[in-house]
Amino acid sequence: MDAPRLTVRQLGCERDHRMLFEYLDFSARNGEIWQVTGANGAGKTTLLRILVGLHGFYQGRVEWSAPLSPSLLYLGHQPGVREELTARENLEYSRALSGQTGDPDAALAALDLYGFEDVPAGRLSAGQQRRIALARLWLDGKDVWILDEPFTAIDQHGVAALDQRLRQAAEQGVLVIYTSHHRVGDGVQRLHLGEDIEVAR
Amino acid sequence: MDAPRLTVRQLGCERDHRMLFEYLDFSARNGEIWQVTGANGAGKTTLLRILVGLHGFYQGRVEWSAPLSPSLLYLGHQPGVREELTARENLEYSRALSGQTGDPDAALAALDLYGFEDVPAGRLSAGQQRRIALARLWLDGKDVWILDEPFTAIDQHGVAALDQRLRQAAEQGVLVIYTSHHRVGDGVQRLHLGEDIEVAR
Amino acid sequence: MSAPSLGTVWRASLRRELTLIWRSPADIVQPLFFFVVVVSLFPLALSPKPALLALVAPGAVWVAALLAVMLSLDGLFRRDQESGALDLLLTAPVVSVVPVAAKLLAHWLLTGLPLALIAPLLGYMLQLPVAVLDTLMVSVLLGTPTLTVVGAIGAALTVGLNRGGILLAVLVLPLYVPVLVFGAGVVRTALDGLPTGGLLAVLGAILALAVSLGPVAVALGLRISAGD
Amino acid sequence: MSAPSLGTVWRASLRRELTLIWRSPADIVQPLFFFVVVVSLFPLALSPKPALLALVAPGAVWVAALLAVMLSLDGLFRRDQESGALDLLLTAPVVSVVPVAAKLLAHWLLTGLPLALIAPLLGYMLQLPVAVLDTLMVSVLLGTPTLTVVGAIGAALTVGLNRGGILLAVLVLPLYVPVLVFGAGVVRTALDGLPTGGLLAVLGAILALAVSLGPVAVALGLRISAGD
Amino acid sequence: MWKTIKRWYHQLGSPRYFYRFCEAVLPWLVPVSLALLAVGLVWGLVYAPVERYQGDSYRIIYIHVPASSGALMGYIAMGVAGLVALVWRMKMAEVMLKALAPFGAVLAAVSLLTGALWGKPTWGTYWQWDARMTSMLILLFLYLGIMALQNAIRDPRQAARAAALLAVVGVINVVIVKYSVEWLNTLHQGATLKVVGESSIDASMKWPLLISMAGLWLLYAANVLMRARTEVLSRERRSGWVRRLVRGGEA
Ligand code: HEM
Ligand SMILES: Nc1ncnc2c1ncn2[C@@H]1O[C@H](COP(=O)(O)OP(=O)(O)OP(=O)(O)O)[C@@H](O)[C@H]1O
Ligand SMILES: Nc1ncnc2c1ncn2[C@@H]1O[C@H](COP(=O)(O)OP(=O)(O)OP(=O)(O)O)[C@@H](O)[C@H]1O
Ligand SMILES: [Mg+2]
Ligand SMILES: [Mg+2]
Repeated sequence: MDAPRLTVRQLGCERDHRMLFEYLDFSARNGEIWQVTGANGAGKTTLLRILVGLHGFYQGRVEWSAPLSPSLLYLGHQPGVREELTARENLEYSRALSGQTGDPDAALAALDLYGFEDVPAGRLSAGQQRRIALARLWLDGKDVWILDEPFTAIDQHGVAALDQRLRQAAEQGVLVIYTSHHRVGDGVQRLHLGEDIEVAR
Repeated sequence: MDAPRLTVRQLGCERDHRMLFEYLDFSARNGEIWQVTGANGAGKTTLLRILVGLHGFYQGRVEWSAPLSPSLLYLGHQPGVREELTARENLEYSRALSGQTGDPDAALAALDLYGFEDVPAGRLSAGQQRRIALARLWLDGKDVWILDEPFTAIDQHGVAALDQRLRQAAEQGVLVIYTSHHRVGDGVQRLHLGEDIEVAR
Repeated sequence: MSAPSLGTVWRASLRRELTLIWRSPADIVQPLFFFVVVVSLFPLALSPKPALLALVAPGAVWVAALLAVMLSLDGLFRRDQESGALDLLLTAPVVSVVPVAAKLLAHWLLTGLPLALIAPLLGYMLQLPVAVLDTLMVSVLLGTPTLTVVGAIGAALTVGLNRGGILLAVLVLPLYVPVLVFGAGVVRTALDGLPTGGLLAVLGAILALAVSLGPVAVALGLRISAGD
Repeated sequence: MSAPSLGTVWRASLRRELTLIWRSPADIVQPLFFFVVVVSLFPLALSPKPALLALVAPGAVWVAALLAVMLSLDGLFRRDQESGALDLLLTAPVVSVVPVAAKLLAHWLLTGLPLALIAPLLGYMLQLPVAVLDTLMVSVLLGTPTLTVVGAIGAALTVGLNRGGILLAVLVLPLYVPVLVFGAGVVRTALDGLPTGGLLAVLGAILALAVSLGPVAVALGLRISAGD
Repeated sequence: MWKTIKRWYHQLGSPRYFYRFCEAVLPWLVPVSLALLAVGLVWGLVYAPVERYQGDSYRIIYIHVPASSGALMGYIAMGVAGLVALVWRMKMAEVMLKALAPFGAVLAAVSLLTGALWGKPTWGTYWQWDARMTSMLILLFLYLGIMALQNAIRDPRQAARAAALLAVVGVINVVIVKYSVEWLNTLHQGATLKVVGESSIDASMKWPLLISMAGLWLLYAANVLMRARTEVLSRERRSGWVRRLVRGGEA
């Protein structure tokens, strides 16, 4: 087996005088899918932000086997979609900024946004806005995907498509790390933050 | 059976060029519990705001058998709790403003906030902040309760206590109308907005 | 069922508003600080020649006070709206004018009043003769409540829109003109050694009008913003 | 894996920023309107004597321009931050200075530049002699980019804090002093009929400093605000 | 020499070592600074000779000059700490930055106040838009801005880094401000200041001035160390050494 792409050692983070997590240890390889779980406020978002380098106040070590930023596809809690821009403009900007390749229109079509390409995002529903952001997953050129709550606001049909896309990407050697309150699927590694209480939803 | 406290006739509401609901008809009596359900963006919050008189742009009729405002206990989507004030200060202000009676400290204690009365709300967790707002339900003097998502951010134990409190109030003649994505319980009337699709969570 | 007495609501509201501002002292200090900074910009932008400064001083102090009040109002209802406390206020079984008036009074006490108190110092720094400093203070004292009330109408109407302060500015500044004209006019008249009673009376009349009708307009503005 | 070329990012960013501002024209119109309103407050607050006005004009125009730029900056990064687009920018595989610089350029083109273009008109209204109007315009033209860049540092540091514009003002106004002093100084010097070349050169030097180091500081400020 | 500096840098960069350093230094730094200040002030305010042109009012110099220079030095130190914090991500620099601001702001205010009081008898007015006064006023504004920013940000580390950036930008600004107001707003009353020009000051006036200056600076240093110590304890409260300390052990 090849060396881990990501190695986390003794990771701890404090916010607002509260220790979110401490002594976190794990390593993840290309081709794996990881789901981060935990109650509201457990620190899932914070952990992802530490991994991508947006949050710098932590103890312990986070090591990527190769520079992260050229490989990274990060989707934050907020989808990063500006309401004034159309679906295509939004996607083309993020594509240029991150240096991805592939056809934006095809990606939008894959997310059922065919026909909505030129509508300002502000006039789309919340779910459709998130789909614009998710369309980046249908572009090429990134092999570490870090996704914060990718399934939020997406309907059942969309959830299935997205799940399938993640598995397909992992097969092609992408390391996928995402947070979600959904049930953890087969073949997905689980990283739980906080006490291990099953929370009813 | 006595006359309905609330009569809604042919109610329709349009927002953002989209008809949220149309030809809504129902009437509710004191002692009843109503749960409003529907997908995100279906218009639940909007409906409650119409009922309490905060949203005035609608068609149709909303009639209360007696003036609403002296009887009304309204809890919006946001809990109405200011972070700078302590739990007790928050509760005492809303008590004075709405003219409720009863002992604030006892109400806070009923919500497991004993010992947190003098902590600024900003230093409490999201769930605890919502509990401060919910404490108003343990004060007296109001017989129409309109609650927007009262169960959000509340843990299982709290949900049970709150559910029991709502039933107890209904027995004492309170009309309770609330929105929630939770399962509709026994003896609760359901008002569904939008198409009737079961959404997985 | 139960409705509270106006007195109870007034007292509870006033206590709450004062506590709120008191708990985040930055809200008091920052407008004051802004006022001082903007006034100090003038001698830097004009020349520091005392004779010229004294001529400009009434206008400079007044424009700065006006901007300070306006900017401080931007957040007047914002946090109440975001936290949902505004809906509480609008659905309460008392006319919302009472808690709104308490809010305005608290805001003026902790921002407008300090501005008035520090105005003479700034006037002095701008080389105003000591003899007119009291007129300056009185004019600011009479003018700031009007600024607060009128600006609050704008703040109420823009509370749901997160556009930053500039939309508020565009709405409110034109409405501030009368206060500015009379406020600065009083000080200029005093500088010329003429009697200021008449002008102060006009400022007082505007104040009375604003204080009596303003809170109603603010409450109405809040209702409109809530969606009614 | 794949990283884009700087040129691609620069072009894509600039196009996006211009489109964004273009789609909400209020963002262009409001600072301009604010500028005009504040300048027009001065003749009301001072006396409308032409001689006095002309003396005050350089300072008035400059103070108003400064406030207009500052207020317009309050929202510079806010919507990008709220929508999460800022995180996208900060995690992109290019130095974030490039998209940040594009943002600053777009902002200046659509707010600072219009201010400079309209400044002579306002100067004329304030009774400035026609001969110095071009100097006024050049000074505003040279000064506003610095105001944009320096103010953007403050906006970057306060982007996550919903305190309204007044905190930004408190941070940024003291930093604006040099631009104000030289900017208004140039016009005063021209009014006195003295040569302005030296002062304009200083203004240009400050501009060069701001433009070369500023975007780096802004990008750093954004990183800090994001939590790094 | 370079090695020693490097060792100090690394040792003081460690919170625990820094704490021990404070514990060792503060017990004598505070009394020494107060004593120096007392000697300097009493000597200057009571025993030093009366000045020829200004009479007794010149004695304000013994407060004014130490305070003014302290405020300037404090801001420059903040800029240096800010640069270190930003470039080398040194935690202790962040702590120092935060600790430097409050007393510096007080000194700037004292400088303005004493300057104003002094201005009345000498220039006939409390306030002039003289270059020095103006730049000190702006310095005070910059101090207050940094404190306001630190206050507004909840996370202490984030607050410190934000303040660091602002301080660095501010130092560049102070330099330009000083230059710019001197160039354009030259109202400076050179004559009065020349009374105590470089060498013309009498030894009997110079020594008390130097002593009170040293006293005030040391007092500033002590204040900074005290604030920094508290901040270090609060930041490191989860670490083993602070827990041991709280239980009454050794750091
Ligand atoms: C509020 C007004 C004033 C401010 C802000 C102010 C500020 C300063 C500053 C920043 C320094 C430099 C300290 C240093 O370089 O270490 C200084 C020094 C000094 N000031 Fe003031 N000053 C003010 C008023 C006055 C007045 C009215 C006088 C007396 C006429 C005066 C006399 C001096 C003298 C004699 C020195 C030391 C000489 C030197 O180091 O150049 N100052 N002041
Ligand atoms: N901007 C912030 N400033 C200070 N503390 C914060 C901030 N954001 C979050 N926190 C703190 O960090 C904790 C973890 O937040 P985080 O967003 O990582 O939780 P999460 O696990 O993603 O929760 P959720 O399931 O709601 O998305 C919160 O409980 C809060 O106390
Ligand atoms: N402030 C607003 N301005 C304009 N339109 C709005 C506003 N708020 C909501 N809407 C529109 O009204 C619709 C219904 O919103 P509402 O908040 O009533 O939904 P909801 O059923 O309460 O959803 P949720 O389950 O998310 O609480 C939204 O889809 C949106 O299009
Ligand atoms: Mg999260
Ligand atoms: Mg809702």
